[in-house]
Amino acid sequence: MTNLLLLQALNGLQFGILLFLVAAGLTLIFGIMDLINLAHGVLYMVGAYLTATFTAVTGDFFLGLALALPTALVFGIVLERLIFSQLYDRDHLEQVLATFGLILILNEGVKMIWGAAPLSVPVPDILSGSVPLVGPLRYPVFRIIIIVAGLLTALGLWVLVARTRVGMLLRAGATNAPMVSALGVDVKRLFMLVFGLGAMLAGFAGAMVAPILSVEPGMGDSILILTFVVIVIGGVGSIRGAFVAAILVGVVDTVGRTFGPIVLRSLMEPAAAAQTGRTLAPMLIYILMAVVLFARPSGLFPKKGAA
Amino acid sequence: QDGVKVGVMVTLSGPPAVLGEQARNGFELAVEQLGGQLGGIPTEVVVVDDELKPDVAATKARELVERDGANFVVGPIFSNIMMAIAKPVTDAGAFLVSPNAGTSTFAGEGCNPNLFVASYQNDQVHEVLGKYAQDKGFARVFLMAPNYQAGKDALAGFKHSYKGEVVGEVFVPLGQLDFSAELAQIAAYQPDAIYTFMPGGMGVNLVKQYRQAGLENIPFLSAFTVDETTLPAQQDAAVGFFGGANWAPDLDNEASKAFVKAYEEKFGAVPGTYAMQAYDAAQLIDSAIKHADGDVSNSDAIREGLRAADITSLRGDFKFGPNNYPIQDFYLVKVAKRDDGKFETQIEEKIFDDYADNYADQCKMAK
Amino acid sequence: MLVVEGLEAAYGQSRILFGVDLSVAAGEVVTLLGRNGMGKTTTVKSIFGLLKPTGGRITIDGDDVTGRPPHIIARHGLGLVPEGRQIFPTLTVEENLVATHRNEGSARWTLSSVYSLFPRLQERRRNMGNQLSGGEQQMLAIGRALMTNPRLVVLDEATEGLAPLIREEIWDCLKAIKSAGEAILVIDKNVDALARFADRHVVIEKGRIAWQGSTAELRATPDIKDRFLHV
Amino acid sequence: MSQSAVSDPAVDPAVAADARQPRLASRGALVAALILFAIFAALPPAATAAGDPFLVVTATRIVIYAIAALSLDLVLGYGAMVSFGHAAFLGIGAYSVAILASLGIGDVVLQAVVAVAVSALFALLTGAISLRTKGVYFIMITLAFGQMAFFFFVSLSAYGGDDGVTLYSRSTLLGTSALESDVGLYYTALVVLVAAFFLLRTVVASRFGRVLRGTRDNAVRMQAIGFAPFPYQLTAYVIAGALCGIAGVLLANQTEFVSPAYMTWQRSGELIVMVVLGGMGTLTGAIAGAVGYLALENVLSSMWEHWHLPFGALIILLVLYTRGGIAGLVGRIFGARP
Amino acid sequence: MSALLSIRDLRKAYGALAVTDGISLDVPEGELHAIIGPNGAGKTTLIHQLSGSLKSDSGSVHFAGEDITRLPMVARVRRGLARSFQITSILEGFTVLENAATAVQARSGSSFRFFGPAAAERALNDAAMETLSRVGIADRAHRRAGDLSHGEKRQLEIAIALATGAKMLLLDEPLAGTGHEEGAVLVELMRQLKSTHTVVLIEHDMEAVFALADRVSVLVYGRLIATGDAATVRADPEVRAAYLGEEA
Ligand SMILES: Nc1ncnc2c1ncn2[C@@H]1O[C@H](COP(=O)(O)OP(=O)(O)OP(=O)(O)O)[C@@H](O)[C@H]1O
Ligand SMILES: Nc1ncnc2c1ncn2[C@@H]1O[C@H](COP(=O)(O)OP(=O)(O)OP(=O)(O)O)[C@@H](O)[C@H]1O
Ligand SMILES: [Mg+2]
Ligand SMILES: [Mg+2]
Repeated sequence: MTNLLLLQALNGLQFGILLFLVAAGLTLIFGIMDLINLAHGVLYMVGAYLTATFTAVTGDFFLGLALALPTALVFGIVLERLIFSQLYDRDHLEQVLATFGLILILNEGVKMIWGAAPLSVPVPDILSGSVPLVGPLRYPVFRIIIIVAGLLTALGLWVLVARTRVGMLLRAGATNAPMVSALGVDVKRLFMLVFGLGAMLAGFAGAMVAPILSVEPGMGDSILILTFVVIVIGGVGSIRGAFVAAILVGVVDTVGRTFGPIVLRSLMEPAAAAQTGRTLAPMLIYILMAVVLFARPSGLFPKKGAA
Repeated sequence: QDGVKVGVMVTLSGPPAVLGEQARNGFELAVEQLGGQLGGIPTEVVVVDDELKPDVAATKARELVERDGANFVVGPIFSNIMMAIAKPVTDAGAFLVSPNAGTSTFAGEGCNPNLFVASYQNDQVHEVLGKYAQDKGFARVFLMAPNYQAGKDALAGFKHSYKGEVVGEVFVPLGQLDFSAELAQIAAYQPDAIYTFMPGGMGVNLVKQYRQAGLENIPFLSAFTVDETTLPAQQDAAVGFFGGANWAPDLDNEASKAFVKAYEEKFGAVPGTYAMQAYDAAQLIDSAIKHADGDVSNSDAIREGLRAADITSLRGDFKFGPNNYPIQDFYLVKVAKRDDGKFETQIEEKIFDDYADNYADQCKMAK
Repeated sequence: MLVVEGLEAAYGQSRILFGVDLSVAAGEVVTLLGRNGMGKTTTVKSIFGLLKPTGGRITIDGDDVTGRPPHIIARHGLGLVPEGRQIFPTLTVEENLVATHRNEGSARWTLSSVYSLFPRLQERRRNMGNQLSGGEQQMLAIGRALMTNPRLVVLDEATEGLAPLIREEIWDCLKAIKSAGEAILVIDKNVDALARFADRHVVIEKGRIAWQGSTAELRATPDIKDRFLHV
Repeated sequence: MSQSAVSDPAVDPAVAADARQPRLASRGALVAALILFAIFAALPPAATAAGDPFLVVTATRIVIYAIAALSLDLVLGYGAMVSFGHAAFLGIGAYSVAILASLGIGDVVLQAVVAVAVSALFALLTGAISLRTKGVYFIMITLAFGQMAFFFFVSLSAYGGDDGVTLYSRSTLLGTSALESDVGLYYTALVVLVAAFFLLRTVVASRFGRVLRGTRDNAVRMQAIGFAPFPYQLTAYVIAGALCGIAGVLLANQTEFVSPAYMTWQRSGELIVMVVLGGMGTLTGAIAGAVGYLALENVLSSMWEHWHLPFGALIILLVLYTRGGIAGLVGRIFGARP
Repeated sequence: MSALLSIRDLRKAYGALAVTDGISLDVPEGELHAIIGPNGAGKTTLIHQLSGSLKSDSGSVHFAGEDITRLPMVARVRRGLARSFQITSILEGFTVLENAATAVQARSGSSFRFFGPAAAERALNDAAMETLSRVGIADRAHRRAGDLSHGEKRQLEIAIALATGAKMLLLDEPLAGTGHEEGAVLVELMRQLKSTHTVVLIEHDMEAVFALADRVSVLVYGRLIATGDAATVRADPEVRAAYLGEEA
């Protein structure tokens, strides 16, 4: 029982890091550049599809990944030039509208190109299989890889944003782009590249989950909300916040889902407990978000200096 | 009015689109093989996407029958859409022939003379595996389904014919991605088998992760979790997993073999039950119109014709019960990799013979 | 080095500038005077490409930069201290300074030299931009512009909200900049203080140049002030 | 991205151009609305004449969503409160019909009263909590409450859970069966729409509305002159919720079916899209948005299986090449004329 | 005589930094009290604390005999204590007139009125127009406030504070950013205000300060180092060293 609890905590942690991995690109584009990009989910989907295709072609997951990433980067940059570059100085809701349109297009496009049936990305042989844990419990190797990837992404992002001049210029440009350019920095180019990077991160997430999740049209829509939940709970603009929030969501969801019923059963008779459990389980993360925002209206790590 | 108009309303957007496409393809294939005609009269088929939004579906359904004057509506895939369109379609005097959805709502007291289900009653498929688990003597079974109506019905259906111990009964949020938590529980319980109803993408996620978690030694019984629409994504991960169905591509009868061959040639994919049932739906309409000598305006004749179900169903024995739900055979199916590298479900053993659903007797069909 | 000819500008339909001519030679200090709402800031915005001119021509060291994006113009050696500070609220004081630091090599202005000009900024180096007092923000805006090591500094009401002492320091600093051979275009209401070291003065009235001349001429014709500045 | 005085990207030529522009704009909006209403009113006879009476059914759906969008525009457009859980009220309204009907209370007036009461209460509670937050945080916390409502009804097995419930007949209107006929239902919805429009129009122009708009513009300043935003914003939120509840009542009657699908976050998103598409903070825009969105969806989806493609493209083009949505576009076309 | 505003040992610290460090001050009815001091001395912070936009760590503020230390900003305004902002804060989307009218509305009757267009309320508009002309931007009445020039915005800033009808005004650098003519208008305005209002004025424009102030307090590093009439303060060597320099 207790080591099951531990395992579930571990699972929660793992799920949280997975969430962060998916949210990473958005922390950059939404958190730092302050662009509400609903299309993040579809970029993630495109990444998964690209990986699926290239893996199928090359017959090797890593080759597929290596090809998918630059493609996603270019794709992101093209989108930035065509659409997003004109959205930075727009009202948040106009960004919502435009990126909503993009969702429709990309979801449909993917369906036209790859068909509606879900695709398969086999786990690379070296990473397949699982390592033994306590008792009969085992842990899939690929999950460990995902955890590592998530941690590295988190670290990289944090350094980029908090420790480099690019990071400073990004934060400055997000609040007052004209002023930054008046001081001699080509904000347009900077934003273009960073947006590309964000798109690539989204694609990377898509690639990493492809072997464990179903690659299908619209796969990005449901995860989209989760990523926004994570970023908002953490405090918009804070990489650290997003990371902590992701873990929090992961753990609360996993542990709450599995042990909530048990707790409830100790409070009320089984039938009612089961019923309440069923009702509450899907609400968990939303309740969590509501509680956090009620206690801390600007998330766990409010952006310093935000006007 | 000469000629017949059929509206095919299935889900063509979002992840479940693949189911809708199979049904549409199956139906169109049938019409094509019948020489572009149903019941030997000019036939117009209108395909409509219900977008999986009940209110959209309701409006579009009315549009089909009231504006476009469709005599038949073939659809839908999902139960909640069925709930929304049954009334508008039948109220308008048209016939609703379901290629998949088979809610209990219209099987019992709610049965409706203009509503025919060409697939099955939802519970039946789950009962198949319940029965199998029972016969096989699995003492301890772990149950898992999404947390919504169909999920609850599924587990209820399984327990209807399984009397052993249920070690765990888990409802996961709809659209769940990561099953680590549930898999850990399963690993901890070490049941004799698990039974799950995990449609669409969730099924793909579960099967892949189940295999990766190294649980394949625990028998995987399921419904709508491993079928021809998800296998392309699950592939080897699903091989050896069990499902329940009223048909499988390898069913040994001429009509079926020909259908599978034709379908694969035309659409380059292995047909699943969705396609098969839509194909039969087309046959039913065809026979009904013939029965009414091509007079689609003669509802009573059409109704008789449908009831008679005078067709060679792809699944062999097929007839309608008093509630216009089918009476048919059900099989345990198992995922296998074919020599040509494609994946399909294959019949393992027959579980029910000429099986009717449990609601039929409550149906007092208003003539 | 900067030459503006027949500059016209507008916000949407409302025209603000009607053919402004003005020039700043290397090492020269020019003031831009005029009452509120006469077009001083608009002129500055247009020079920096923050507002696309609707007419006229702007050249820096001979090359035409009319309608070029701001960063190109800035890289021609222009540094801006904008009206209303415009410091970056989500950056610390220090980040505000280094983010757009340029010409590190031959750097005349470095973090340390700016800090020695405004010790107060050093005390507050970890504060976020919006956690500064009005005056401190003003100092930061000036320091930020200097950090780009410009050859022409443009100050739009740069002493607004500064304490007298600091104001004096700013004037001294500008003198120093001038003697270092760098040019200055300054908008400020402390005409008398400016007169102490400015070479030429340009008075703008309703979007047109109403008068320009040397400091001597300005002193010689006191009614200028009454007519255009109401001092 | 926040505006900055350096380049004033926000400055809309049309606005800067003319002092009395705002008032002009609102007059233009009124005219546009009246034209829309006239077209709506003339539709049923026209449709019958054109031999396509079914148009009325589609139009009813549009009118109902127009009401919902209108209610959202009050908070979103005038209060800068972007509610991402607005569809919850649609659902609450619809379920009040279903549940009351199952209890034998079949009159739409009673149902509407209950719908308004429950919606208002829900808005009061969730609004009071949500209003602690601002901007994106408000968007997300309202989403959270919307989702809770959604999952609550999903788990409501007594009413079919997510399968929903079929209504066996439409509601009566003060005992009459006026709503049974599509045209009857249509005109009822239209009357509600028109009434709602003029109600909200006066509200936003009133003292209350001014405070709301002022707070949207600069909350700190409003406090510094003596207005605490909270009560005003909360009131607006409640009004919007209640009105959207009525839309839900009508929706249930139109589809004769009720399910949680009416309150998904996607649905809330669509409502936002409608408002922004039409042009926020103009009321008329919200109506235009609903019309544009649904009509387009209706036409395109019947034309091509991959209709989402052109649909999405159109939306993007509209954002990129017009400011302020359809309303902005129209405004510019006519505003350009001397 | 009882002071209209009396401050006792008021403190505010950001971490280790004590920004206002035990300030005590009495401002009698009808006085124009100027507070001067170096940049970052804590003047604006003090205004924030008095107006209620910033919670004080300790100390008390009494207004018209009532302890308002814990009252929110809104309540203080309603009691007649209004402020202007050093960093311009206006309703950019409103017209200049509406900016002022909104402030007037705040003090005249309930704003929970849902019917009748506010823009058509003569009473509000007239009162608003009157304040606008007092600060000298009546001719901009129908402009969008966001489109004003910097100096014009500064003038509007004062107009709004004035329009609230408060009997005491906290003005944070009203002259900053205004040109000579406009500055002169405002100085004249404040001279008139002395008869009707009690004013706390923060300024770096010494000409204005010494021309207007009944009394002047000097704030340095969060402490009041001197309070007295213009002449004495001006003469105070400490003040010169810390703040004035050669000027004035
Ligand atoms: N963003 C804007 N949109 C429309 N009109 C504007 C805008 N900014 C300024 N104006 C108008 O343009 C004219 C000139 O403005 P500008 O800021 O250049 O004046 P200025 O000389 O800098 O005055 P100040 O000394 O107050 O800064 C003013 O009448 C102002 O109302
Ligand atoms: N949020 C904050 N966190 C930390 N320090 C702050 C914060 N806000 C202000 N300060 C510091 O408090 C000090 C006082 O600020 P204040 O605005 O009161 O100065 P002031 O007297 O108004 O100066 P000025 O004349 O330049 O306006 C400044 O040194 C500033 O750096
Ligand atoms: Mg200016
Ligand atoms: Mg200050």
